Parts: sequence; structure tokens; C-alpha cells
Amino acid sequence: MNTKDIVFIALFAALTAALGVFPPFTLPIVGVPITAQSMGAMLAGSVLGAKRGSLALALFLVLVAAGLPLLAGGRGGFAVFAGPGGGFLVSWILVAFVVGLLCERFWRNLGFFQALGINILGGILVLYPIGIAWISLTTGLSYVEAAAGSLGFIPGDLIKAAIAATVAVTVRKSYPLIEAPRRA
Amino acid sequence: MISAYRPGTSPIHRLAAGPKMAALALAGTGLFFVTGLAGTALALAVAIALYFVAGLTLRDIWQVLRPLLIVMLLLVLAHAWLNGWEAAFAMGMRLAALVLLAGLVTLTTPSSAIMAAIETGLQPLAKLGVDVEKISLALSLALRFIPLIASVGAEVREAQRARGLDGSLVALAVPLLVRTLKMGEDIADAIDARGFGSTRK
Amino acid sequence: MIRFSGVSHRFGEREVLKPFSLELAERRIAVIGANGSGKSTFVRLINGLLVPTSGSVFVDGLDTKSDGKGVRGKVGFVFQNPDNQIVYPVVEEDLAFGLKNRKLSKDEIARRVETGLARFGLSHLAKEQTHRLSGGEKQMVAIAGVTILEPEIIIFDEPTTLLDLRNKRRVARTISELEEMAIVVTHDLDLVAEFDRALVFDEGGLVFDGKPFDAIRHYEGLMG
Amino acid sequence: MIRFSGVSHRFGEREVLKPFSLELAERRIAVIGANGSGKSTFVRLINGLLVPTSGSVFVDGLDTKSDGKGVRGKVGFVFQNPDNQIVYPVVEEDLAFGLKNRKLSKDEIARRVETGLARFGLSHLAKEQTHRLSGGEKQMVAIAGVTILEPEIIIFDEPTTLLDLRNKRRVARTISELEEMAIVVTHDLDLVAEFDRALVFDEGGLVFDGKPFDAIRHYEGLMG
Ligand SMILES: Nc1ncnc2c1ncn2[C@@H]1O[C@H](COP(=O)(O)OP(=O)(O)OP(=O)(O)O)[C@@H](O)[C@H]1O
Ligand SMILES: Nc1ncnc2c1ncn2[C@@H]1O[C@H](COP(=O)(O)OP(=O)(O)OP(=O)(O)O)[C@@H](O)[C@H]1O
Ligand SMILES: O=C(O)CCCC[C@@H]1SC[C@@H]2NC(=O)N[C@@H]21
Ligand SMILES: [Mg+2]
Ligand SMILES: [Mg+2]
Repeated sequence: MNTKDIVFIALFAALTAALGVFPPFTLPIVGVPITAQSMGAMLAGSVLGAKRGSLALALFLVLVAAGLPLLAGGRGGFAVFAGPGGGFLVSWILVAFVVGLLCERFWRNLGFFQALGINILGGILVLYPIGIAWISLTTGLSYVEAAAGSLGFIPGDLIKAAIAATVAVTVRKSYPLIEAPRRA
Repeated sequence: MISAYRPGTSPIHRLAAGPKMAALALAGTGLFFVTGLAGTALALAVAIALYFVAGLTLRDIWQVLRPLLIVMLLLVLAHAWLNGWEAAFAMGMRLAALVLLAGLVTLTTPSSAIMAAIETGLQPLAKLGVDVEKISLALSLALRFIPLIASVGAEVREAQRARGLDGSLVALAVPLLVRTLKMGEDIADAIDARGFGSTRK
Repeated sequence: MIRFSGVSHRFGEREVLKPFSLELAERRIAVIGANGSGKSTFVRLINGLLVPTSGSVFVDGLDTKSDGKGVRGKVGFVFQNPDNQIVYPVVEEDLAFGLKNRKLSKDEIARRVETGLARFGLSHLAKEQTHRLSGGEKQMVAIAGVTILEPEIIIFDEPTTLLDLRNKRRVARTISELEEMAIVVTHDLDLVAEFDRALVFDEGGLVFDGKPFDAIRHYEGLMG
Repeated sequence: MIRFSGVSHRFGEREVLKPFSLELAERRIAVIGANGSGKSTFVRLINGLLVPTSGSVFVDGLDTKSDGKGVRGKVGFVFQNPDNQIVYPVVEEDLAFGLKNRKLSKDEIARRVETGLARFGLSHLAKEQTHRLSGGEKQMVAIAGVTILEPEIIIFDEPTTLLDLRNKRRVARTISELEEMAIVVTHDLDLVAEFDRALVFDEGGLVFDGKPFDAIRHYEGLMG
């Protein structure tokens, strides 16, 4: 890991924090906000790949845990992890990892639709089961109720995946930071 | 934006960042086991009292709670509907106490002290071969980058506005990212040029 | 015509422009002064990128507060740091950017971009990645991207920073040949020696307003 | 002493420095030339931030290719854009950054930071957030952050960009008073008029090497 990797990791942690300028909108029932910040995880994976991407999100969450008010709406501290959104938050690391891994795998011919598919897979299909389980654990809602209450995230998350995919393919052209896996 | 720190000389201010954060973690975990109305009300009262010990005001308490108010309200309602009012109030008070305690640490500790405490906390990891120096560089850089990215974002938007495009977020994302990455590359050069690390490829 | 009426500006606690009133109508106006004296803040008020914390700024009668978009249609702005100005990854795309927002036809855009590139000696860089350009090359791209929009007033914040002699002269000539009104913030005193009027700022105050020759003397006096 | 032996450099297809060999030992060396002529590339080869695509660069006998860290301990670098040079959120922390990498004691660091701040007239900004500074203030912080490391050779890439007269003079004085060898890339010809030696680059080639007076004439000839 050289200096550039460290800088990029810090950059995407900061970028995720900067996405917190968009005000959060809290969904009723589950009590978890719709936030632009989950796009930080998608972007980090798509642009930096699995390792640096997931470390960027881990770094962001350390800063949040340390009490810096970096979550949308100016929240931070341990309390947010104990709240209903905590499962989602911690899983952002996994989202960046999965998205990054797949982007690396399909790097050679990564077009918009591949990138979109990857971000939906990582940013929704992988993320939600864990996030919803945590909601149900912390709020006393049943898993099905929590899942139903989380449906409201889907439109926003699709838009975020589309933006992340657009950025991923443009940046891949002008600023490739991921290396394609070597094949025999 | 990054630092909510309120300078002061109270005992809570003078407490070192490390112990304060450790106490917060302990209290946070402990609170999970407090479920009754009386227990949670006591916890909330203690949290509020600590604000006054730190020389903070009701206004500060309000400012800490405000961003979470809607969430808490909704949660309490949902909880009441499912598990009854008593459990709902207990949960609401527990959450408020947690948030207030976390906020208290942020308000009474400069972020540089928080950073330093994290770095100290990481020291044992050095023995396991983790490069603590790199982690602490990453932490500081992230803090430096938040306003930098925000200002790059503002500048790109400003430049776009100056050239006739008002408020398209998608059009913002690509140039923001490319500029940020280029900036990252230059900053990495500057860091190396100032004698950090050894590996370079 | 630009009119400042009882304008002052603060960032948070800090007053970076003390109250002043002013009318600007000359074709070539220079703004000089020490680092941090408020020059950039002053010119950003003109195209409504900043709105004054008190008082009002009018451009051709339009209030920057209520009609920012209209004002920016009249006032072009070349920023201090070209990196902030360049919004697209490829040079020719970047030049086309402002034109696209004007909803011109594709052909028209292509034609203007070509002329613009040629005018600033950038034709050979048309397909280049903007972030790979040298400092001076970026500066030229930034200037081209604004003049191509043919605004009525153009503000230049330190336009000759980073430029070599040839490009400096090119910019100086470009500014002198502009039909439009030009307001130039600069530390390059030669550039503005022939201007119609010069303003000197110091510690947030407008401390001199007159001919460049006298303004430069005043400024040199301040610098000790 | 710096030695270039059969060095050339390309970015991808593009040859930005044509093959040349050179030795540098003078105390004050200027590098001038057109935008995009390869000046920044040239100086980045000196501290190993770039490794030449062919040939070798030696600093006091150390090969930049194999001993980058050693070389960077000897060669300080002040970059063109101060925003990208400042690493820490607070001015005094940023000045301390390079010193921390040297593993100096806390007291020693604090002492040197204080001296460094005073030397560049920055003491009143010690606790300021770096992103709040004006362009010129940032430039001074960037310069202070490097000179505080007391390297043997300092490279300045456009150090007076964005500075007002007072700060320009301060930088000129700082450079002239340095014990260390200084290599200055600049478009500000006054700054280097008294230097010991000047190199002129054009289109990737080293086209002149001699006294500043003659170099400037040569350069002005090139600029037409
Ligand atoms: N967004 C901001 N928040 C707080 N302070 C600011 C902000 N922008 C500028 N300032 C401060 O306002 C003062 C004036 O800044 P401005 O950029 O107008 O100076 P300037 O005259 O253009 O200087 P320079 O010649 O260095 O570009 C500076 O001291 C600067 O630190
Ligand atoms: N990383 C890079 N990839 C591709 N091309 C590059 C890269 N860096 C520089 N160049 C190109 O190499 C050439 C020389 O660049 P360099 O930055 O050395 O010029 P310069 O003499 O310092 O110019 P200026 O006076 O404008 O700063 C330029 O044409 C530039 O576009
Ligand atoms: O507390 C927070 O600020 C964030 C909690 C997690 C939010 C999740 S991430 C996936 C889903 N999509 C959203 O927009 N919000 C939730
Ligand atoms: Mg300015
Ligand atoms: Mg250069």
C-alpha cells in the first residue's frame, strides 16, 4: 500500500462524508433515513476496487464512531450504530468490497449496464438482508415488517446505482485506478 | 462543520479523550441492558446533568437532539403501536441518552484530540504488523479532504453556474470525481516529497 | 453598468469587505491589492456567485440577489485556479460545455469550438485529457471556455498566472481586443497599466479608485 | 550535485523530454521556458517523483530510481498549486507534518514550527484552518512547510504565482537567503535575474544553458 493508495482511501472516506450535505429523509416505521451517503460505498468500490474501496468506508465509519458529526444531518458517535440504521452502516464496507471485486473482475469490458448491475447487486441485494435484519433486531419489528418498511429505499438506491455506474465508466476511461486481473 | 467542539475548562473538558471515548463506549453498551422506564429515565437525567457539569446549556442539548428528533418520534410511535407505550418511552429515553452522551464527547473534545486518541488506541496493533503511521495519516487526510472536496464541489458548481448550468447533480459528479482524483495524485506526490513512507512505484 | 449600493460582506464572524458604494462603467477595469484583501470576494459579488451579506449589487439593473441566473448570462468569469474552471475531462468537450447550456445546434457548437481553440492556440490539444495538461495549458483552456460564450462583461481573476510570455501576451491582447467590458484582478501590474480605471483594495477596504498609474503607485506604497 | 545521464521521458506515446545529459552544481539555478515545454517534468525527475523512461538521474551519487527515499530526504519540493501541497487541516499541523516523518521530538517540532511560522509572517495564522486561507496565504504555508525541513536542495515550481508584491519579495528574499541549493521554475523573469545559471526548455528540449541574462534573451527570442 503506497502513499497514493492511502490518499485515495482518505479521499473516498471524505467523499462519503461530503455526500452528507444532502439532508436525510427518515422513513417512517423503520426509522432509517434515505441518504446520499450510501452512494459513497458504491463509488468507492467502482473507482478504487475491493481493497481500497472497503478500507475507505471503514475509515469513514471509524471517524463517525469517533463522534465526528459526518452522517447526514450532522450525526455521529457510537449511538448511530446501535440505532436501526447500524446494520446498513457497517455493511457499507461490504458493499464497497463486493462492488469493487466485481468491477475488477469485469474491468476489461465494463460498460454502463455491467456497472449498473454490479452496483445494484452490491448496493441492494447484498446490503438489504443484513440491514433489514438489524432493523428487526433493534426495533422489535418482524423481519417481514422491516423489509416492507425498507421498500421505500429502493427508488433512491436505484438512482444512486445509476449515478455510480455513469461515474465508474467515465472515470475508467479518463482515470483508471483499477487493474484488470491478469489472465493466462 | 467538522468540529462541533466548544472550548471550556470543565472537568469533562479536562478529561483525556481516550478515557472519555472508552467511557462512552461502555455506557453505550451498558444502556442496552437497561429496559425499564425508571432505569432509562435515570440514564437520561444523568446525561442531561453532565451537560450542565460541562458548562453547556439547554440550547446545546436541543441542538444535539434536533437532527434525531424525527427518527426518535417515529420509532417511539412504531414501538408503541407494537409493544405498548411503556416500552416505547423507555426506548425513546434510552436512545436520547445515548445520543446525548455521544454528543457530549464531541462537544467537549477537539477533533484533533479524538484523532490522537484513536492513534494511541491503534498503537497495540503496531505489534501485529499494522502500519499505524499510515492509518493515522489516512485519518488526518480524510479530515483535511472533507472541506477540500466540499470546496471543489462548490467550485465546480460555481464554474458550471458561471457558464450557464444551474444545479445538475449528475453533471457535477464526473468532473468532481476526476478533479478529486487528480488532486489526490498531486497530494500523494507532495506527501512523498515531504519525506513520508518509502515505497513508490 | 455595474452598481454596488451599500455593499459589505462577511464570512461568518469575519468582515472581508467593509461597506462601500460604487459604479463601474469603464471598458477596462483593474482590481489590485494585497493577498487576502478581498479582491476575489469583490468580483464574485458581481456575477452573483456570492450575494452580499448587506447591500445590493446590480448589473444592468438586474439585482444579483434575485436574478442570479440572468446576471450570469451577462457576466463571464475566468477563475483564479484553472482547475476549478475546467469541468469536462476532454478539452473540446469542456469548451462545448457552456454552449450546450445555451441550446445551440451541434454544428454551431462544433464551429465555435473550433474557432475558440484556434484563437487561443489550443487546436493541437483538442482531444487531450484536461487534467493532464500543464498549468499554463489549463489556464488557456479556462479562458477559452468563457470567452467562447461571448458575455457582455468578463471578469478575469488572475488570468496570467502560470502563463509563459507568449500566452501572457496572447491573453493581454485578447483582453484588449474584447468588445466586452473586462474586469481584471491581478498581481501582474504590467497587464493593467493601460486600463481605464483601477481599484485598490486593502484589508477589505476600497482604498483607492483612479487611473492605473496612480493606483499602482498607491499599491506600491502600501506594500512598503 | 545533480547529474542527468542520457535522460529522456515520455508519457505514453508522447515524448515530453528529449534525450539530454547535464550536471548541476550551482547554488541558484533557474528553469524557464514555454508552457508545456517540460519544465515541471524536468524538476520532478530530480527528486524521484518521476523516474525517467530512459537514462538515469543521480543526486549526490544516489540514483533516483533505486533510492527515491534517500533522494527525497535531500531534495525538498514546493509545488505549483499550494492546495495540493497542504496535507493537514490546520496551518501549524501542516508545518509539523514533514518534521514528524523525521521522528523529531515534540518540543523540537514545536520549536521549529514556531520559527518557521515567524519566518514567513504566518504566526497569526497558526491555528487557522488551511482551507480558509486565500490563495497567497496558502502559497506561503506551502513554502514554509518545505523549507522547515531544511533539505539540501529545494525545488520551487512557480513559487510566486498568486502572490502580491510583498509576498513576492518575501519569497525572493527567502530564496536568496537560503543556505541550500535552489532550483526555481518560473515565468517571473525578475525573480531569477541574479541567479548563477539558467536553463531554457522548449518543446521538450533543453535549448539553452548559461547565464540568466542571456537565457532570458534566448527565451524572449523563442516567444517571438
Ligand atoms: N469561504 C470563505 N470562508 C471564510 N473566509 C474566507 C472565505 N473565502 C475567503 N475568505 C477570507 O476572506 C479574505 C479575502 O479573500 P479573497 O479571496 O477575496 O482575497 P484576495 O484579495 O482575492 O486574495 P489573493 O490575492 O490571495 O487571491 C481572506 O482573508 C480569506 O481568508
Ligand atoms: N501525467 C501526464 N500524462 C500525460 N502528459 C503529461 C503528463 N504530465 C505532463 N504531461 C504533458 O507533458 C508536457 C510537459 O508538461 P510540463 O508540466 O512538464 O510542462 P511545463 O513546462 O511545466 O509547463 P507550464 O509552464 O505550463 O507549467 C505537457 O504538454 C503536458 O501536457
Ligand atoms: O444513519 C444513516 O445516516 C444511514 C443509515 C443507513 C441508510 C441505509 S443505506 C441503504 C438504504 N438506502 C438509503 O437511502 N438509506 C438506507
Ligand atoms: Mg483572489
Ligand atoms: Mg509546470
